[in-house]
Amino acid sequence: MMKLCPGILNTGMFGAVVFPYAVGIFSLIILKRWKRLQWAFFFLSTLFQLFAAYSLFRSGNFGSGISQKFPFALSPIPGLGQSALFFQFTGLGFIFFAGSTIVTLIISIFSLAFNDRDHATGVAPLWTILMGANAGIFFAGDWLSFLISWEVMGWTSFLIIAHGREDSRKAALYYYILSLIGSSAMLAGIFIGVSGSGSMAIADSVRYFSGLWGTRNSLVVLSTLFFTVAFFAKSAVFPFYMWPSLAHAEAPDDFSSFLSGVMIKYGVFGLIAVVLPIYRAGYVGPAVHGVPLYLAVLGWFGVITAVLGTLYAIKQDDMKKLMAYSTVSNIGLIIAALSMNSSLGIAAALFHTFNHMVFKGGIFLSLASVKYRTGEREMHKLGGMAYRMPLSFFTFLICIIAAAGIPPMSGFASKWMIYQALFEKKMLIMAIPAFFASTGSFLYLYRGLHTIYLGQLSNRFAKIKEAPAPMAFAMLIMMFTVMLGGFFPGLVLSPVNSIFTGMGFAHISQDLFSIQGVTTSIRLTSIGTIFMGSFFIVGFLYLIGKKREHVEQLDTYTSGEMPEEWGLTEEKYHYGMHFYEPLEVTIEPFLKGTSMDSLFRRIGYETGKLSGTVKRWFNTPQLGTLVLLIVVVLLVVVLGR
Amino acid sequence: MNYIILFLILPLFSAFLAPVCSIVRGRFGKYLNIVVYAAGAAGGIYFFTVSGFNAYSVIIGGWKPPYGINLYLGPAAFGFGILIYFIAFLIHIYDLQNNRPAYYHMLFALFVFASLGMTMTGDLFNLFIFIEIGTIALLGLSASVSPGSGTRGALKYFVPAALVSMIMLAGIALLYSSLGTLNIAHIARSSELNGSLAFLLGIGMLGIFFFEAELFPFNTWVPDLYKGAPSSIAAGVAGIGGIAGVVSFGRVFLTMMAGSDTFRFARSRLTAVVFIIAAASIVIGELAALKEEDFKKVLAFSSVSHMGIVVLTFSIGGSVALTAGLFILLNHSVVKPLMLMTAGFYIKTSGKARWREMRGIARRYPLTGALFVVGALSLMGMPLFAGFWGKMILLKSLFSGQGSLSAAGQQTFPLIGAAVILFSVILEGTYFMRIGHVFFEAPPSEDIPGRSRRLKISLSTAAPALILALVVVFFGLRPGLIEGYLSRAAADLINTADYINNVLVTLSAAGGAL
Amino acid sequence: MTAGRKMKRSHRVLINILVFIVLCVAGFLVYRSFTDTGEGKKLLSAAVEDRVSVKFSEKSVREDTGSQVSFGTEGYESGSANIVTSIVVNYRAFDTLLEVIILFASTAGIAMLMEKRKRRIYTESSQIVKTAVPVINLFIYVVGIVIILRGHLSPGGGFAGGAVLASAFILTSLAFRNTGRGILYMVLETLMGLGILAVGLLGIYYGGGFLQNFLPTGRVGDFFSGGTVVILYTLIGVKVLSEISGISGSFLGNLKEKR
Amino acid sequence: MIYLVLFMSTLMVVGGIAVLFTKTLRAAALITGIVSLLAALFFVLMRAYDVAITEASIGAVLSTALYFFALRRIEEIDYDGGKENEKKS
Amino acid sequence: MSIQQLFLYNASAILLIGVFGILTRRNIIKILLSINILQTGANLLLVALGWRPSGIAPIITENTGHAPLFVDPLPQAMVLTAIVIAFGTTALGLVIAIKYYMSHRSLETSSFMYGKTKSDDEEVVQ
Repeated sequence: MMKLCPGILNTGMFGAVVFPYAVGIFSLIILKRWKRLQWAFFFLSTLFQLFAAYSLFRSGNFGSGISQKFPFALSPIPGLGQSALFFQFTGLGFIFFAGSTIVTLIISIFSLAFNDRDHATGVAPLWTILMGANAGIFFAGDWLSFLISWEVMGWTSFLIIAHGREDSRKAALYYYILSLIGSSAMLAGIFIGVSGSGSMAIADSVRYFSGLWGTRNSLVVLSTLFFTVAFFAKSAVFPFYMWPSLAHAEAPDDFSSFLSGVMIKYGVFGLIAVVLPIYRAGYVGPAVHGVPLYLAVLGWFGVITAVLGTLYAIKQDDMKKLMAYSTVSNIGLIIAALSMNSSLGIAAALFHTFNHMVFKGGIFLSLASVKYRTGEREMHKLGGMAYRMPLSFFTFLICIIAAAGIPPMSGFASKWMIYQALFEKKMLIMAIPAFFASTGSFLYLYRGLHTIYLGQLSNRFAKIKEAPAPMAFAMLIMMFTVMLGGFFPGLVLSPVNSIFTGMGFAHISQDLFSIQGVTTSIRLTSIGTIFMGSFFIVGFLYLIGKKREHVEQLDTYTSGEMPEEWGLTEEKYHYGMHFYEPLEVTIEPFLKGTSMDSLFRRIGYETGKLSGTVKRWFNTPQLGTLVLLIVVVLLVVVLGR
Repeated sequence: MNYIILFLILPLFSAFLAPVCSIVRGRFGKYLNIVVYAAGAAGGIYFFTVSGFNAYSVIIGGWKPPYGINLYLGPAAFGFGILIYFIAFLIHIYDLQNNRPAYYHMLFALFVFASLGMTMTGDLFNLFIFIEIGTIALLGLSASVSPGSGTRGALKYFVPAALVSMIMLAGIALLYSSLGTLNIAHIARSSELNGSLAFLLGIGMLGIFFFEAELFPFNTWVPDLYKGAPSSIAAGVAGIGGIAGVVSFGRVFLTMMAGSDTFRFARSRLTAVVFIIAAASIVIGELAALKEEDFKKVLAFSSVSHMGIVVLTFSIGGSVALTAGLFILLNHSVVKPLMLMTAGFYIKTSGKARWREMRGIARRYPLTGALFVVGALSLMGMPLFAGFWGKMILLKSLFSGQGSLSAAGQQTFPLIGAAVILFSVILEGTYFMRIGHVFFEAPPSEDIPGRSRRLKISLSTAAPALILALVVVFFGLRPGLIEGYLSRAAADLINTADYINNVLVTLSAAGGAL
Repeated sequence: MTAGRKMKRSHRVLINILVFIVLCVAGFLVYRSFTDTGEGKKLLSAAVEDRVSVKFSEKSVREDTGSQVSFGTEGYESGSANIVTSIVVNYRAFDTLLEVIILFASTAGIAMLMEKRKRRIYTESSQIVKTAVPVINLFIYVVGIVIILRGHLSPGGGFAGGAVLASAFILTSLAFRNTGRGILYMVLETLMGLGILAVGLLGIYYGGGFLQNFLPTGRVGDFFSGGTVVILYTLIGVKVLSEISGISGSFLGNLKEKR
Repeated sequence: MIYLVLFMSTLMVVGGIAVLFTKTLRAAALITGIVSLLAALFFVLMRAYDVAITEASIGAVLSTALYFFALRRIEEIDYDGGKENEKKS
Repeated sequence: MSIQQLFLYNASAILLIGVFGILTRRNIIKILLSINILQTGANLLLVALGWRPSGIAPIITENTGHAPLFVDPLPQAMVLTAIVIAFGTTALGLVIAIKYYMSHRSLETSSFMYGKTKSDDEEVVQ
């Protein structure tokens, strides 16, 4: 295979980072007129990244990372030290890079057809640049390149989410302010580490922090707190769990699939790469069942996120918001797993991360194709799409089976591993809400399935067709990837196992078909075949059963009365209205109590008021009376010492 | 080599000639100015290379420094003088589109002259007169176009300027009476002042620099002047005046007060005052810009906070921090004229003053919109642009806690400064991204501002902003090219012993040449 | 119809009192810092003998003559008997150049900002004034020219003389309601400014610094002493005259041309 | 000598305060001129003859004259009744 | 007290009066007058700091003996400059005040508040 890829693909990490930048800037400047061509270039650069990933896979050994300096070093900054701007090849980064590249490639196939004349959004060049930043984040060997990629990712994604629509401004700003807060906190942590270790390399900072245990615990906890804030803000963990519901909903439909599949995982990567190693080697301090207290708190934050995400998702009516909240709850599970800081936990986190990339990408793709055809986002306006768009329906079905953690799809294995990881550390109290979250996911997923795809087809959409061929093809690939991950967990877990040597973890015992947990081991292929057999039986029963008859949507149990006379329109009368009303009523006060959203809005409001007050100071009629007062007060204060 | 004084007094020729020549030919003044600025930049580069990138002391009237007046052309004065000429050149090219009276060009030339003089003079009273020239020229310019807010801004500038300048004059008098000299190097060399007297004099003299550098309590004039003055003048204030204020501030504060033994008993207190004022102006500028509706006022507030960041590095001390400060100053004085040119064009096109009412204007003029976004990202310190490196170096030096002054009693300053700067990054990103998005978002109806009277972007409008944006991106991609020079300039400002030696011993003995 | 809200009287009084108190505190601080008995130099601790200006009154900046300058001797670095003049025009001539530029700038700003006045309320001045003013002016001219030309020997100089002459112009314009041609003033200013620059550059040309004296410094007390002092002071005088006349002209506001 | 100085300085201080608290602007301008004349006398006492001449001619006479001209202009604006304002905007 | 102290006290009193006027007056012309007084005080301070007891004017004449006690000439030169600067700034400030009165019909600093006059808020200065 290496014979096949030409030499340009052997530029390795550097090429994987810089090539998309170049292509993006090129298509931003040159191809302003031809939008379709921009999407083609986006696809090509992602393909190139995939090839680069393959060549890296062939060349690099996962254990000890190889490092690569920039071919043209930006002329050095004495203030920042010479050890700036190099790439480090780590197995962890590679796994994330490979997964994100595969998913993005599928999405880009989808986007090729999705961005036609009347759905076109000119975000392709920015997205291309973002892919470069994506690779840079995963390959960064020093803080400088990490920061550059991180910030570029931040503002490009802001511009994409906003993509020049007024109603998306609020969402994009919300997202961007949160990520600015995060990156500011991260800068603080980074420079504490850099000034301590004296070099810009990430590994040195980690080593420096983990060397401080026992002497300056508070400093370490403080700086890890800074990092955690940054990564939580990016991954929408508990205090920051609202932005996906806005950003995912308002972003372009194909991009929200990328947003929910790939971008929200950067925080997970950061936590595994930066925070967890600090808490392993020579940790001195309070611990819960062998888990450092700080990580236990992290895990609790993850669980709270999972529960809250589930509850919020249940009461959504907008389908993209619903899926956004389900993403939040999955991220919560991942955080809970990796905060165990054991090999099983991290394996579970990575496995679930990869699966979530795939199936959430697939879900959003099918939603995008529905919205592509119907143009509707509220679920109570849809219904019965399965009859018109069967392939989207099947994609959605497979993916939500995976998302709900039902065998044989991939989600089951990873969720099972997550529980195993929790059990391993005896975190039963933490496991219960996790169970609740993943069972609660049945509710909202079923709501999505039923309200969008099943049920009665409204007359407005009687004529619509299946999504165009490339979109269908992309969804098909997603579907098969989900199944593959479900039947053969080893495909993901063996690379994960092989990176553990580099990270200094113990291996987990698994093979291509089965996983060994702490309590039991499961053999997924057999489970899969059993479930498939039961599916076929059910399908057979469905075929031989009595066919149901089709009626109009309004022609139901109102026994001849005309609901319109009561002011019931077709939408109000839709079965998707207030799907879980009793449940919503029950959980409403709880959600009100725990809403971070209102808190943040309050903070913003107060800041606005403060700024108004400050601004008025500049118009003081008494020319600078205040000036002298302030200066003299300063004088007195300082002279008084 | 004595003709190096031409680097300073070139604008005087255009200032003297512009009114008379405009009798002959109406548009003569502006072309004359453009030629003079280009010649000044070229000559500056020439002299800088000839003097071997070293310090050079111009001795006026042939009287050696403690007695006569001398101009000290170190790396700081040279480099930033060239930058001043460059920015003035671009601003005038931008100004070609609208015809100004000849006096306007003359006053602008005088403003440039005063700014140059402030960066390079070595004599306190001389510095005072330069500041006065700049004040008067700026007053005339800012009130020249708008009868309403222009005169308001001019008045708000005028009265505090007179106050602080007179206080500075009194301070100079007291300093002269107690040390018997006016020369900065000579003052820095003489024996210690009494602590409280030194503190008083320090406050009295730093007041006018706080005023010039748009720092917190002294900056009621900033928003009104930016709004009321024509955009080119606002660009001049942001770029040229900012450079002049900060460099002369550094000369007086770092070289004369912080670095020398003369003010030793008051050094830590003066540093504390500078730090407090700088931090306060950062916070206040960002907060005020958050709610501001008027486009040019937003830019004014953001420049307040950026000058605060630059001066903060003075109070931190240490060559690395100062290098970062000068980097941020460079970025600011290149980007702010760029954004103000864009603002002027948009305001002219849309006929509106508030940024909310310019919705979607960047879709009509994508080039200027992209330039605005580049400027905003660079001001926020986003990577691939020049501002990023300044922010990085500054944060590193702050967290590593190094710095001569911070060692002198205030260890907490760097951390507070870092917190303030990170906070300012958040707010700045918020409002700049908001504005940029409003510019780029699709208007609800088809009434894009400027649809009615669609202006073509003339080359003279687009080219200067484009050049400035290219400078920003270039320094963002290859910062090392400028960083070495900036560290030299920082050393030039910080290193008092070398300054005294150059001015009083070697250069004056050699009659000016090095 | 004043814009903005009027402050209540009580507030105004309050602000006055507040500022007064603050100023008292400031004054007390200043006084304390002056009479502070710490170590280090204090106010007026540099006697006149140890200031740099001693070199000026001894005329021994270049080479140390050591002795005081006495009247009628020659061969000094700056020959003007009036030491203030020698400082203003010779030792610190650059300050003077800048100061002339300040007047220039304010003249330009005023001419740019001030419009022609719409309506002029004046009564034709009486015959007595019209006859008296030229006589007075003649006297003023003489005085001013003498002040300018003897600036290096006796008190006075370019600024004072120029101001005196300008007052004559103002008298004329008030009496005859005619402030002359602004363009004339402008050309005068320009020429004088260029002249000053030219003198300065000639100093460089004759192998010195900018604004360096290149003429022989005669005997102290002679008219032809002090080298370029007379030339510079004459230029400055005319420049100040034209500038102040221009300023007052544009205040009186019936200049013919305006740029 | 010292009594003369005391007397003049009291005069100056009183004049300065009077400038601030007089109602009519013309009187204030006039008093300012007087104050700077007193300052010129002070300069004479301090053996600064050049300064005294300059202060007397520029500070005392010309500045006061400028104030009177300016006040005249402002009154004329009221007479004109806002024509220039409309012309501007 | 010595005469020099008296000079200094006088000068600083005038300075403080000027500052007080700048900070409390609400009429622009009054503020300009206070600025003038402030400048006069600064000049007085300068010359008073250069004064020496029984010093003579720094002019060499026949009857200045061989070792004359000149008062310090340098502050006088500086004051010469400062007076002219004061004149220029005063004139410019007056012109700006006139223009302000043209557009606002008011010399009160309370008219500096924004938001009260819509004309200034809306005014477009490109």
